[in-house]
Amino acid sequence: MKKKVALLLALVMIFSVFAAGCGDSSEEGGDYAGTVKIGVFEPASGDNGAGGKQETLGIQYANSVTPEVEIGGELYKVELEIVDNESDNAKGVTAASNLISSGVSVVLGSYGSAVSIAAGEVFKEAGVPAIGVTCTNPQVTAGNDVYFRICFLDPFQGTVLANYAWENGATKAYCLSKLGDDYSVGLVNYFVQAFKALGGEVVEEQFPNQNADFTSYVANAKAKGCDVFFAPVSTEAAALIIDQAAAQNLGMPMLAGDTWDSNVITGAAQGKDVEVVVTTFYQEGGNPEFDNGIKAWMEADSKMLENNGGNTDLAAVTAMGYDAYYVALEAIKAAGSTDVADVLAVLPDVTYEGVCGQVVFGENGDAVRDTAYVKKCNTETGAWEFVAAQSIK
Amino acid sequence: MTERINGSSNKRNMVLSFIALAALLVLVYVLDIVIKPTSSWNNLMTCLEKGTIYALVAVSMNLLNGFTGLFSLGQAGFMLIGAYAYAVFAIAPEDRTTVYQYYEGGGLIHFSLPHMLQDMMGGADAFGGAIGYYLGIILLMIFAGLLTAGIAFLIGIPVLRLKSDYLAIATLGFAEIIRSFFQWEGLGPVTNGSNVLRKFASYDSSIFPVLVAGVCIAFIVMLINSSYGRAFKSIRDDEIAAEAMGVNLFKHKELSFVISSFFAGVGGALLAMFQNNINASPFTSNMTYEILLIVVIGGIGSVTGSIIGSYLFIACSEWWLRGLDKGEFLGIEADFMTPGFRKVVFAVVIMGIVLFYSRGIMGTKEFSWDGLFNFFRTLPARIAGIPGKIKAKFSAKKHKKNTKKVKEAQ
Amino acid sequence: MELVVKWLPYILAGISVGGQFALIAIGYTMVYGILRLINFAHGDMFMIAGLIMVYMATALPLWMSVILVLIITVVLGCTIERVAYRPLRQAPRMSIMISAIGVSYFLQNMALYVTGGLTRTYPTIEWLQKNITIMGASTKMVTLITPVLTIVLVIALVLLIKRTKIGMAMRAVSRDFETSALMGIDINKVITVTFIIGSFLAAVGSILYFSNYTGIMPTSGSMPGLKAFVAAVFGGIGSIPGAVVGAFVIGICENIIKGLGLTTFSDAFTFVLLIVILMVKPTGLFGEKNIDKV
Amino acid sequence: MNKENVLRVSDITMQFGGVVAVNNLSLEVNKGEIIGLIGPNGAGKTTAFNVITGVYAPTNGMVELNGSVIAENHPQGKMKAQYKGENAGKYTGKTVLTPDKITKKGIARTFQNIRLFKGMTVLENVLVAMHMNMKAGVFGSALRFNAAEEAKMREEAMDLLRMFGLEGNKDDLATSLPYGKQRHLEIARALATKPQLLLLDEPAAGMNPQESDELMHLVGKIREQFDLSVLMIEHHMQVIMGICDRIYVLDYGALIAEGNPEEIQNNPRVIEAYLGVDD
Repeated sequence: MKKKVALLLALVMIFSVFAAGCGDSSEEGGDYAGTVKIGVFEPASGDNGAGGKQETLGIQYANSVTPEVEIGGELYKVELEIVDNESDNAKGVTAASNLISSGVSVVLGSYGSAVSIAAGEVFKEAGVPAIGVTCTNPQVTAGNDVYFRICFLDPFQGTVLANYAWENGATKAYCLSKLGDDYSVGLVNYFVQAFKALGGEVVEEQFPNQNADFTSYVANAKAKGCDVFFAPVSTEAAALIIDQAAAQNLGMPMLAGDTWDSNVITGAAQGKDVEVVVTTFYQEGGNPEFDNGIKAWMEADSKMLENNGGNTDLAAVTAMGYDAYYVALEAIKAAGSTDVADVLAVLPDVTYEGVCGQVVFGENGDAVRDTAYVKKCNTETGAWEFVAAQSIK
Repeated sequence: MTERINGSSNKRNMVLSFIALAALLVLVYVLDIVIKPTSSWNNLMTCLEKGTIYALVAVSMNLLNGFTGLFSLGQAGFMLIGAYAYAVFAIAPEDRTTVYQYYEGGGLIHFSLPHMLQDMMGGADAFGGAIGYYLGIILLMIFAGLLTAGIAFLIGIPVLRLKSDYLAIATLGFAEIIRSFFQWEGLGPVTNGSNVLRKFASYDSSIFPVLVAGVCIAFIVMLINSSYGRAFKSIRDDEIAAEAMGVNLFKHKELSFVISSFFAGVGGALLAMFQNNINASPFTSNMTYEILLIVVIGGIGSVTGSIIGSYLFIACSEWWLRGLDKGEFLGIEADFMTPGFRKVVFAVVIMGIVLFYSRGIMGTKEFSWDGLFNFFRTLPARIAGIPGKIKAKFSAKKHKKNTKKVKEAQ
Repeated sequence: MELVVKWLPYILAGISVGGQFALIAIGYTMVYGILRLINFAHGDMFMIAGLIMVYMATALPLWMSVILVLIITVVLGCTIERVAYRPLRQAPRMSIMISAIGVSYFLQNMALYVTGGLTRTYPTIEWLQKNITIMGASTKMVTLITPVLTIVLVIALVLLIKRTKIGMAMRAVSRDFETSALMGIDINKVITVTFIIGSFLAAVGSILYFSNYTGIMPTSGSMPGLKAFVAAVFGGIGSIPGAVVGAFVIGICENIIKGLGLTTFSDAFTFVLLIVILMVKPTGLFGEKNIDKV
Repeated sequence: MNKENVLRVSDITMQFGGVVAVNNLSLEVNKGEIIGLIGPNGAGKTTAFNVITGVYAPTNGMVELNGSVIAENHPQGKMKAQYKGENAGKYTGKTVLTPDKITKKGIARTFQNIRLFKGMTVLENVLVAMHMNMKAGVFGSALRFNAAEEAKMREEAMDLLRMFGLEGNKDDLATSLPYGKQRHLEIARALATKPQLLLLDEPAAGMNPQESDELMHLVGKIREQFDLSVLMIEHHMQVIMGICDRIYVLDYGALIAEGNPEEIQNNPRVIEAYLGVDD
């Protein structure tokens, strides 16, 4: 009995090795000279699953619009190689090397800075260029020659948010971040720096992983007499916070960064007595052609609609994903090759005019961005309302 | 399991083992050079490295659970200590301001043992420098192990007086406490709080983790086969009888716990190097459960089993079954294969093993050359015997049916 | 007075979450009392109960979903016992515990697959989620309902155990498994009933808990599960009133700790409490001492 | 009584909650003696063994080995009010050695319901009992710096196995042995701890007359060869009467008789305890 099972296991092993080996020689379409692979390194599960899926949607849409690229005068098919990094630093590393070994020319992602930082070393070692879509932590690109990014950075975003809070009369801010989460800890840190510089006071607290009970945090914010609630945490926790804040009558505006620009948040806030303000990369309606196109595309595919959370409200990360795909295509075109080294060599000089504004890589491979959009949730309609475009000099 | 004191075959087996090990190391070395990160075979290297590291941790857990009978669920916590103890002292001073970006002056600690020894022994380009670098890494790993062992010693004093399931839950609790402690902002200047530690010294050849884990596992095996190992096993089999035979329960449990934690700490340090970054959040009880399941798959009480189980587990979860998430597996394409399906299949397989095959792959047996030769020697006979066996089974079934019929008739 | 106003929100939250933990903890404590098994999958079953509600409510009216959730969770609980625990009853303690961990792993991964890794929002039960104000502290109705419902259910359960024949059988089995079997008690029936009660209470707990904290993730069950288990140990495993007291203590202490600003350690506290109680009084508050037979 | 005293048990009472399992038991074992401890089922014989070997701390009383105290206790805490035994004020100290320490001091035992290490081989079972006397530390042992010592241990263990006719089974799993051999292995294992006093808990249980006869001779041989004393619980009267120098009789936890086999056989209280009284 035992031997038979062992034999079976061995057979399975051999088969799967074959499967893995053969998987690479995917059939080449008749019209194309070859295939070029773009890696999508995004979470589809874990804390950042929802955001990761929305970001992937933008990339997938872009791929459906432009599924081919011209390299050296020949037409190549663009294939997406999507891998789930599970929002987990440890799993992310192996997911990244899995992606690299499938022969991608460039990688896009990830939503969530921590995983990007973790996988950065893997990409660096392999010399595979990566383009961060919405990972805003400075550490992603700092000291890493292969990591580029098309979004703004936390020091910028934190300052914008602090300025906004200060200008709207807040003097004492309650800042909540999640233990072990680079993104929220980082953004809170920059917010606190900027807010203190303006003369404000802050109360900082952290909640542990898997925490669902935020009532005490809300109570703390009220008890300490804060007048703005800054909680740039993942949408999963955010939905719970908004719900409990409403139940306890928080009575101060809630402020967050780009992660909260999601229909998860508007869904949670709809019909409740809360005030939610976010900064983000893209304002829905900024490019009607893109908006309508992607909405129609999502409506046509129930799976995609499901990945977007069941409706067609656009998240900024989706638009950013869309832009990132085209930046990658530009790079491949400019390189005239699918080789990672060639793509990496031309990537710093690539420019692209996307739906979220112009992408020009500057210092460290970070895009030069000086504008963030401030949006407020209309709790009656459950939609975002444009407040202002903020920039700092 | 049994050590036979048999001069000639013993010597032959030793020679065979050395040859096999040397061949393995050469193979790893060659593979490491041949396989580029962008090659589709790089998955093999990833699984080899991670599998080796998990093998070490699984064997160390098996020392506790399988050989000493202590159902401890604190392994992830101990790995965390080891990983941090290593990483904190291996970040080059010039990188500290970037890594400890939120702390003034790049945190509290301002040296890196590997980089220091590298400079002392001739710098980055010299051969001596490389030796110094690796010497620093090894010393730091020993430090990581010792620190982990020390903390385990302290935890063990209260915890090891508890009985089976209480012990499990208490160690689980300690692992969680360790995790929140390492994430605490107050320790931030040392541990970087919630943020990732990275840019620390790491190995650059896959041969390093294989060597280190190999030496560690060899030590554990020798320990298990020593008088102390027998004392551990006696505690596992019958605490009261063991005590009546003069085995000091607490001392030996503590010993096993501390040694197991030492290697979990070393494993944590290796894992940190493998990942090139470390933070506390993935070291949850789920990680401990995964290691426990590896031990179960391999066979509780078998070192060989833990090693095989670890490679199988890692290869399945990181490589072979990934197709299940992408909608294409072994040429089968299906709509229900969406992200997460891989894990469901995996969980079903594991439940199957736990329920129907609870002895795991190896049971409590170990690999031995004699066993291997025996297997091949008797293989033809057994294959020849299969038809007969099937026949026998078939006729037995028939017989059962017939008797049933007869009974019914009566 | 000022003190009361300041601490009331925390205590309310603590009582509410404590009541929900209590309902889960009873499942742990009863199963442990009879099978000497830490049912690691219990917390995940609680999460699954929440997910079932999410999917039911999309198609069915709310009252029908609630009833179905209770029934399906009970069936699931019994199935798990039947499939994963019963075959291993003669096996070593460790095997059955590993099986429990395996079931937990399976349930979590199943949930991950079904939900696609996304947080699901719990359907709104208007009555439970409506806002109320107590002495200036605003909270949800469920906060008040939970402790009341918990106490009522516990009293009913204690009566069931003290007064009915099956209750007597349960007490006998938890005292001495083998002798009870020899005395003609149907052990399987007793265990099934235990799982029915445990799963039922977990399902009720999940409705209350997720009405309060409305997001469900595949891992949503593990932390409440662990804490409820600690509560059961704290109160003395096998003791139902003990589990309830333990759950309230943990719920309230945790929120007070958060209120003191020591938020980083609110989870760690639970485990510190566990270890302290295990060191000082391993049998818990209301547990009974067992003597090993040699 | 000028003989050298090995074990002295004084006024031992063992009470579990309100149940008195052993009541005010005193007994002595002198050097070289084989002593029997008999009594009906539930008389508290095994409990007395468990007190002597340190598994239970006595509620009251004292146990001495070669004149040094290995257990001493008096009713404390809650037990103070519940205590039903005698000599309540006699002892004041508290010494509770753990079983392994007592074994190290020279008392070895076997178990009524055989407790061999089931995952280990016959040889390993015996080797475990030698572990406590090993000089090498954990590293020395793991890295085989003590090869000579280990070889000597194996040698000695094999000698013991040979004595019990188990040398052919040395690599078998202990639990795969037939019942009688398992009993022998238990004794061999106990001897491997190099005891001065050997406690045998029903060594002849489940044996036929011929086997128990052999056992009886074996026990005698052990006494000679290992220069030790034996205290044994046994139900086979021909074994007890045939081999013991003196016998203690327990009933309901209390000592009811003491003497040589002949005296015991004719003691009316013993007969009454075993056969009951006709009303």
